[in-house]
Amino acid sequence: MRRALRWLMALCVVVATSTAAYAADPRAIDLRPLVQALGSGGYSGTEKALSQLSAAGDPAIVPVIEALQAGDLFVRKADGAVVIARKAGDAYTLTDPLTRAALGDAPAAAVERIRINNALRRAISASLGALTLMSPDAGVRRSAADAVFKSRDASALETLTAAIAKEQDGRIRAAMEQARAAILLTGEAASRMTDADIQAAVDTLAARGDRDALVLLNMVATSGASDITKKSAASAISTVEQKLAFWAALQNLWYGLSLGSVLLLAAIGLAVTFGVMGVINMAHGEMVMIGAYTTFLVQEVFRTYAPGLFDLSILVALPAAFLVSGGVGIAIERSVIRWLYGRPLETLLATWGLSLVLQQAVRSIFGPTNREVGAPSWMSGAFELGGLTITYGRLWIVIFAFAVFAALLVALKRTWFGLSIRAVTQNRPMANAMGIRTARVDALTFGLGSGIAGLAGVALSQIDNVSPNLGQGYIIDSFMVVVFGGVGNLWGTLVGALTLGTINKFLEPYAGAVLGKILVLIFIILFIQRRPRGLFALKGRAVEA
Amino acid sequence: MLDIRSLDLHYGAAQALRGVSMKAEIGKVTCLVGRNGVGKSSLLRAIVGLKPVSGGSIGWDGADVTKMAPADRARRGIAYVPQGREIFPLLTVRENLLTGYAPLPRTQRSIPEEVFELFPVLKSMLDRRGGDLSGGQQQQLAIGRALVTRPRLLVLDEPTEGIQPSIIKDIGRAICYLRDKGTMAILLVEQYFDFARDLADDWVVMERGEVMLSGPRSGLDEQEVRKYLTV
Amino acid sequence: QDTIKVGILHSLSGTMAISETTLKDVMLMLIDEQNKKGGLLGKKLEPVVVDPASNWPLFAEKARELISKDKVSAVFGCWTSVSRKSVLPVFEELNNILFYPVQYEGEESSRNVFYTGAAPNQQAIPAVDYLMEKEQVQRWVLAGTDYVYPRTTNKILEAYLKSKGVKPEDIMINYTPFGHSDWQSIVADIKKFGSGGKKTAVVSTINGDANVPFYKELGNQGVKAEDIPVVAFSVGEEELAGIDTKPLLGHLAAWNYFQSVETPANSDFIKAWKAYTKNDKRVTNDPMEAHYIGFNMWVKAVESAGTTEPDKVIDAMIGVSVPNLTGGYSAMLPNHHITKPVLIGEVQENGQFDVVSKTSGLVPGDEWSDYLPDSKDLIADWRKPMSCGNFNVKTGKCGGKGS
Amino acid sequence: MLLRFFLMGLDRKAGIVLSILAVLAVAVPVMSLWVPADSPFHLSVFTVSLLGKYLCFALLALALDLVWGYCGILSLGHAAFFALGGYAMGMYLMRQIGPRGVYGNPELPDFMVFLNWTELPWYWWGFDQFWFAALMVLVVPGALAFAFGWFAFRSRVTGVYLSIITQALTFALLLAFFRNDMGFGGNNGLTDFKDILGYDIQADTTRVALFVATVAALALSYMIASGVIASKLGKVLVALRDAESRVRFMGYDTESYKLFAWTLSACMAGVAGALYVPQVGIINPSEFAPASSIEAVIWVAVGGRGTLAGGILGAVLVNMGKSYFTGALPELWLFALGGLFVAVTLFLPKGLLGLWGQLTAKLPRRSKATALPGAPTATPTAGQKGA
Amino acid sequence: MSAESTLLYLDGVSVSFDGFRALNNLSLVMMPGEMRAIIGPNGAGKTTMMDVITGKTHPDTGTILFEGQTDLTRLREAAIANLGIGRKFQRPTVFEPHTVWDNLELALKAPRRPLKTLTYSISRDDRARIEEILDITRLSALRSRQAGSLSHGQKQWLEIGMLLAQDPKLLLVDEPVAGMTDAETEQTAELLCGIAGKHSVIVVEHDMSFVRALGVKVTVLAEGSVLAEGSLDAVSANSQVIDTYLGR
Ligand SMILES: Nc1ncnc2c1ncn2[C@@H]1O[C@H](COP(=O)(O)OP(=O)(O)OP(=O)(O)O)[C@@H](O)[C@H]1O
Ligand SMILES: Nc1ncnc2c1ncn2[C@@H]1O[C@H](COP(=O)(O)OP(=O)(O)OP(=O)(O)O)[C@@H](O)[C@H]1O
Ligand SMILES: NC(N)=O
Ligand SMILES: [Mg+2]
Ligand SMILES: [Mg+2]
Repeated sequence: MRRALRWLMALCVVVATSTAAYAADPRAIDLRPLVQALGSGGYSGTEKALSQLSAAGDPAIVPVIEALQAGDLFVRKADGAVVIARKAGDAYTLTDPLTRAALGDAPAAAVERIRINNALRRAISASLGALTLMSPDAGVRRSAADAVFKSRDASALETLTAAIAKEQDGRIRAAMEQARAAILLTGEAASRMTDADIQAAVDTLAARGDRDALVLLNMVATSGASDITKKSAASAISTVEQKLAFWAALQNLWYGLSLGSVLLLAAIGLAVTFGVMGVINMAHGEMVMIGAYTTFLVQEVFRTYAPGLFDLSILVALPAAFLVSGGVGIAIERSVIRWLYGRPLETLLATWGLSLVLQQAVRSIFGPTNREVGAPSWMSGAFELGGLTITYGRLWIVIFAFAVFAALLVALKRTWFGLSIRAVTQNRPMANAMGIRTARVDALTFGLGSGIAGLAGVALSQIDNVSPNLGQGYIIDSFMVVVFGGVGNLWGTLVGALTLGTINKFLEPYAGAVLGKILVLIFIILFIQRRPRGLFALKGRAVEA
Repeated sequence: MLDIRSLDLHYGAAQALRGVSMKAEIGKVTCLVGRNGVGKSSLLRAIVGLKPVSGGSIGWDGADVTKMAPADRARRGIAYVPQGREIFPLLTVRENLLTGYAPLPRTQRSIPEEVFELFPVLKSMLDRRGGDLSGGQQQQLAIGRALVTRPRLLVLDEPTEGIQPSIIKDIGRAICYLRDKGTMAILLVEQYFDFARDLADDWVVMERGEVMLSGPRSGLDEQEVRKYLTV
Repeated sequence: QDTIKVGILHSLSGTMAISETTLKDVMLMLIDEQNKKGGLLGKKLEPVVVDPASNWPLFAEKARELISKDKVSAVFGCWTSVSRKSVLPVFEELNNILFYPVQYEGEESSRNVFYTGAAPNQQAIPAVDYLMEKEQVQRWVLAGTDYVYPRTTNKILEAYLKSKGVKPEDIMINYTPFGHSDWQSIVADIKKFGSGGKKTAVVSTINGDANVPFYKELGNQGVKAEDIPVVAFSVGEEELAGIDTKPLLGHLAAWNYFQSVETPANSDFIKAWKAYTKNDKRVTNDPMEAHYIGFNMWVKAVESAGTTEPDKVIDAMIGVSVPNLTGGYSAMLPNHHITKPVLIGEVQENGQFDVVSKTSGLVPGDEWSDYLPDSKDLIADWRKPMSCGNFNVKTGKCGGKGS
Repeated sequence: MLLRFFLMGLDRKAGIVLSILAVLAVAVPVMSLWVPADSPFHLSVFTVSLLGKYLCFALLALALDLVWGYCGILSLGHAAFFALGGYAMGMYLMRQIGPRGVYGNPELPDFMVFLNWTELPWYWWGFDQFWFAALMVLVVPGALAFAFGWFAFRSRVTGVYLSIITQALTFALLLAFFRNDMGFGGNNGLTDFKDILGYDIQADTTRVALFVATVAALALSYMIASGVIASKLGKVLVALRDAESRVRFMGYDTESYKLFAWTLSACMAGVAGALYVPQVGIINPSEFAPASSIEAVIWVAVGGRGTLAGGILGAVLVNMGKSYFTGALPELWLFALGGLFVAVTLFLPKGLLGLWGQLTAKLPRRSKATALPGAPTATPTAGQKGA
Repeated sequence: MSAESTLLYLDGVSVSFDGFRALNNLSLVMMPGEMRAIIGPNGAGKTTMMDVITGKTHPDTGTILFEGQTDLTRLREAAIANLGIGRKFQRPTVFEPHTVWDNLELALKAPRRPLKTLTYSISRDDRARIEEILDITRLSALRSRQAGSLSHGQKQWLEIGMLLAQDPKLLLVDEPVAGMTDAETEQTAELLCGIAGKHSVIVVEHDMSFVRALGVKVTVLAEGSVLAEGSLDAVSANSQVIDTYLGR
């Protein structure tokens, strides 16, 4: 009777999961108690069960572990069964982790997530690495190799060796070989290796040539290996170190460029309102802030109405921020600034007042705390370029900053509007007498500068707080950049921003961030002594008179 | 025709023009003279709209432009060569000339050849900054810039100031030429009496913010005019 | 006079508004609730809100105004240590009471101040212990904003770590200015320091504003909690509300309270807070709980003293014990600090913390650190007859080294 | 000669300002110390300290107006001199604490003790002496200003370039003083002072005495400043404000002129800071914040740039407004203050004092004959001729 | 000629701006008490020459000696002015916020050091001198007017007055009669002739009747160097001068 029942159950399972890939494997049954054990005993219980599961080496458990990693693995409170649960409205849809059989819906209160902590996350990566070395997906194999390199899990050695033999893709094979070398050099395997094997491993790692390799090579150099291997490890170390130093300098340059681009973005709107128009625009930072809040609002709309298109939100936010900040700028110009031409110092007072008002207005509307602005997927993460780590967010900001700069340059130098702006700011009454509608030009110019500040706000929302204080953090730097570069010269702003960014980033490693910043400020003070009108000084009679 | 009636103008509490009336006709050069500080420049600034008036009216082309913005007056054909040149210092010479396009419809936007004929030096300096030019060169540029707008009322405030003799002669010839085209009224403020005398069709003489004499050259005695210019 | 006035001294503008405004709101809510319960000593409580505008001398001026002009019975306020230092002489001179709700560097005990936030031993030390035990961390990055709280905390931690056998070359200390926003190099340095083959963690005393860009950079450069966990002392639910937390999964914070703690008291509190602010998304955090505890202690002390007169209330405060929001009771100690549980939480995707460790009992706040040479002999005890904030147990005298 | 110098600056406006200050110096002590507390004429010591603070700001504004209003140097870093003066005084007050600090170390201030400093850094030497500290209140800001000005004016840094490097200067100092390593107490600054010249700093009489000292300093500075401005040197300053190179071609070494005014102004700002610190009880790096300097500029603009009294008036009014609004409208005061700044610029282009000038200038317009003073050859009959 | 006995000695002075040569190997000598008129086409370099002498512009090459020994190229503007070189600018520049009187007082010959000016009080002689200059420039009635509110011609006069007040050894006068009536032009010529003898004067002007009235040696500049030198009649007959400058 009992036997018959078991048969019946087995049959049911087979029938129910006949489409599932792993169902036919008889070992699936053996896994059940281990999977079940994931759900009990707290973190340590889960960890123990996990290590036993991965020791079984069965690819069938990959989905289970992935679910655990993603936080989709739950315990059904009623019977303690471990299930995969995915949120569907208010309830959860349950499936069997091994058989993938649908187990119906359950209310949120009926299931409890199997919690993981950092230790578990590490264990999960390691076991997934070992388990997915043979995956048909090249990307998965690649990250598996990296995971094994990191975990140096000796139990994966066998699989790894097999995988290397089968691997077609040269880059993945290299990664796997490096992982293998790492295991061989560090684990207890190291003691059983011949000099030649060690030498081969050292070469593999030297070819990898990064900081991780350096650590392993150092281990070899300080281990009980023979003198010859130690020597070759040492020479490998010095090569790697040289290479790393080179890349580090390049990396600093990139950081400088990227910080410079942020400064450029923050300053470039000011280069219009202050540099071109001569308005000491203390509300510039608030225009940036308004741009950032516009991004927030646009993203809220996307989150609410079209979460699937969230990646496009930034592209919509750009024009929106330009228009909103630009509109606010035009309103400010028409209501306040226009009465102050010819009294440039008083614009300082009025715009300072405006900046207080705008900050408080945003604080009243959006609250004083930070607002979340998300990064679209194409702006998240990083990629490696040689020895450089380049984050996508920063890369886009660099590109964006240069694009805005180029567009503004063309607008000011090559269009009739640009010519009118310059004429009006140089001699407002005369421009008016020439037939240029100065009121309109003034409003549009201030709007343009403010709109560009708004664009900067979109970019800065990606790397900084979106809070009412956002603008305050950039206003001083922006003025420094514009003045350092030479007021009224766009190229000066560009070169100024990049120079200050780069200097800052080269000083930071030696002096620290605080002292580095102080040194940059002192540099600016001294530099202005040498060139009292900035880097790209306007020359000629008109300015000197 | 420019028709000014009993114009008053104040700087703060001080009155610079009192009840000034005068006319300038198309096809004629009207010369406005008077000693330093009598209000000539003030009157011109009122005509082009750079200085609001406190009473009276300015009629141009049959319309009342008293309250109009300078840009709108420019669109109605009023061009101004100010005292002190007022070049856009950081614009190149070419760009300074291009600002004259503002009141023109797109089709007419070109620099008339006569500008370079009159002032050949500008042609060789197109890419230099206006502010770097010598005083006289700037004066030439200011006149050239006004001509680009194809004015029908050309208002010149001491255009010969600081200009070398040969070019003064050229400017004189140019003014004659422009007058003779018959499409333009020319209002000229000039201290250089001989130059003014050669050009003037009509005289207007000012003293202390008021018009003392006015009328066609035929109707006025030159000595009478000179009297107002001596110290 | 038929109301009891309570001063609220939190910045509503300037750089600190971002953190302090919430505390003003929570105080208004607590006072409101107390009034609904019938007030205190038969009188209604009346909040007096002022804005010291993140300006430290203005804090002192406003404190003076609250005490001598508005005649408040107690003040709840301050966030930064410098603001507390600025108002301290005022409270001592005019003999009033300040409740200070934020974790701080310690090294202080005033008769007129009640410290309801964490002392270093209630936050920093347990967090480091956790990392050492549970994550086997061997290398340490102590990253902080360059001001007194991080400096002192890091001094204490450095001494503590060395006492645990950590070598100096395994400790990296890094300071950044307020509002630092370009973290590229520092995060890269941390990665470099962490790739030395030893398990590395970052202990962050980075101040509020700089955290968002810091975590964004961590996320972008792919510093995962599994590899290099960051444990923060100034990052709570409010700060996380401004960041996309997906890349930050598993990074840690040490506090005495998390919104995610499931106790009936806490869920009532959260519900009340959301209702009061009419905003379902508002989060709660540790300093809010500190005010909750401090306010309830004050109410209890006033009730038992039967008066709001500061001297009496100060004396009545010691020993008062009220429920905290994490399921226990916090008591006011003679040193004017309180007992608190220490919780370690990991960042979750939803911007909340998942508590991964909690001290078994309550930790009493230690105002004078045992790890600083000049303060290890000092204690504070405001009970009579000692009544001293810096009693030297070696010399047996009050007044530090005691002349 | 000195007397003549002071008399030179004594015009009607100076008379008014000095009389008001004299009244304050007498009335405030009487009203706060001798008038009984329940009288409506009683001034609380809290109010006295508040007034004292405003007057310190007024002195800063006066100093700033001297360079901005009269030589056109828009300093966005004047708070640096103020703060340095404040630190010099703060160091003296710290040393006065002696063994009364929490650690009871007779030599070292508390913050040095808990950051494990073992001895007093050299730059703290001498600050236990009041005369030395008082000297440093003038010398430190003065020397910094002199050095900075000497380089900047020689190099002919002007206009916004000068403004921005003054801002860079104060910003750099801000960051430097933030650093605990600097030995000035880092962000917490210097605080918890006990006494000054042997008197309890919290005592009512001390507070009133500090107030009177502030009034005296302000009055003296005002006299010096207006003396300078009324002198020919003052005229040179005003001339070089708008046409510096023209002044140079006339043989005036404009650099020394600017340097003189700049250094004088920095010393005044230092004194203001030194008087401020004991009255507010704390000095911390945020006094160096660029925003503090900008605020000072705004007081001057609100009061009326280029009128010494305007700076004083602006500083007092704006700060009174700030004190009042932050208590009365804690959530909205920025709207009020920001709005005020915008309104002042739009409607009172010459500041509050300018308003007074505008009002008095408008009156005679109707009554007096509206004639220009006349062209060179004006004759009595010229006006009667008709055209 | 040896430089010793000269008041001003320019030799081989060249200046260029972004490749444009404004002065080209210019040489010029002035004797004490001499008055010289300089004419030349617009852009010839007349104003630039004055810039170079007064230290506003630094020459690329060349020597400039004052009183035979002082090398002006090494001195700053104020020092040069204090040697006794005064200048009137082509565009009148006066101190606009000051009254006419104060403008003259500032210009008046007196110690220029800050401490001296701080304690300066005006003497009877100084007062008389200013009155005299006001009289000469016919600005007496405008003495308490703000200089900024003067008309263009009035500013010209004020600037001439300031130059007189400085009482320099060498006066550099750039277009003094621009914007003046013919009668005023004559007066100015008389004024300058009266000054010459005791002082040396360099006048730049385009008004030929004025130059004629001065009746002094004329130097014609063109393209940055001397084209011709001699009496007005002599240079006016020079065909090159006629072509480039006077016109036909
Ligand atoms: N901006 C100003 N503010 C005050 N008064 C002024 C202003 N501009 C001119 N004036 C005064 O108005 C009067 C007329 O000046 P205006 O410039 O019109 O004279 P003008 O006839 O052009 O003289 P000139 O021949 O010298 O150019 C003069 O007395 C002058 O002082
Ligand atoms: N700073 C400068 N930058 C560029 N070019 C300059 C500069 N200064 C002078 N120049 C050029 O040098 C030449 C000489 O100018 P300068 O002003 O000396 O002429 P000028 O003889 O005084 O003429 P004018 O009679 O018209 O006043 C002009 O072509 C001018 O454009
Ligand atoms: N006490 C603090 N966090 O400043
Ligand atoms: Mg004129
Ligand atoms: Mg010239």
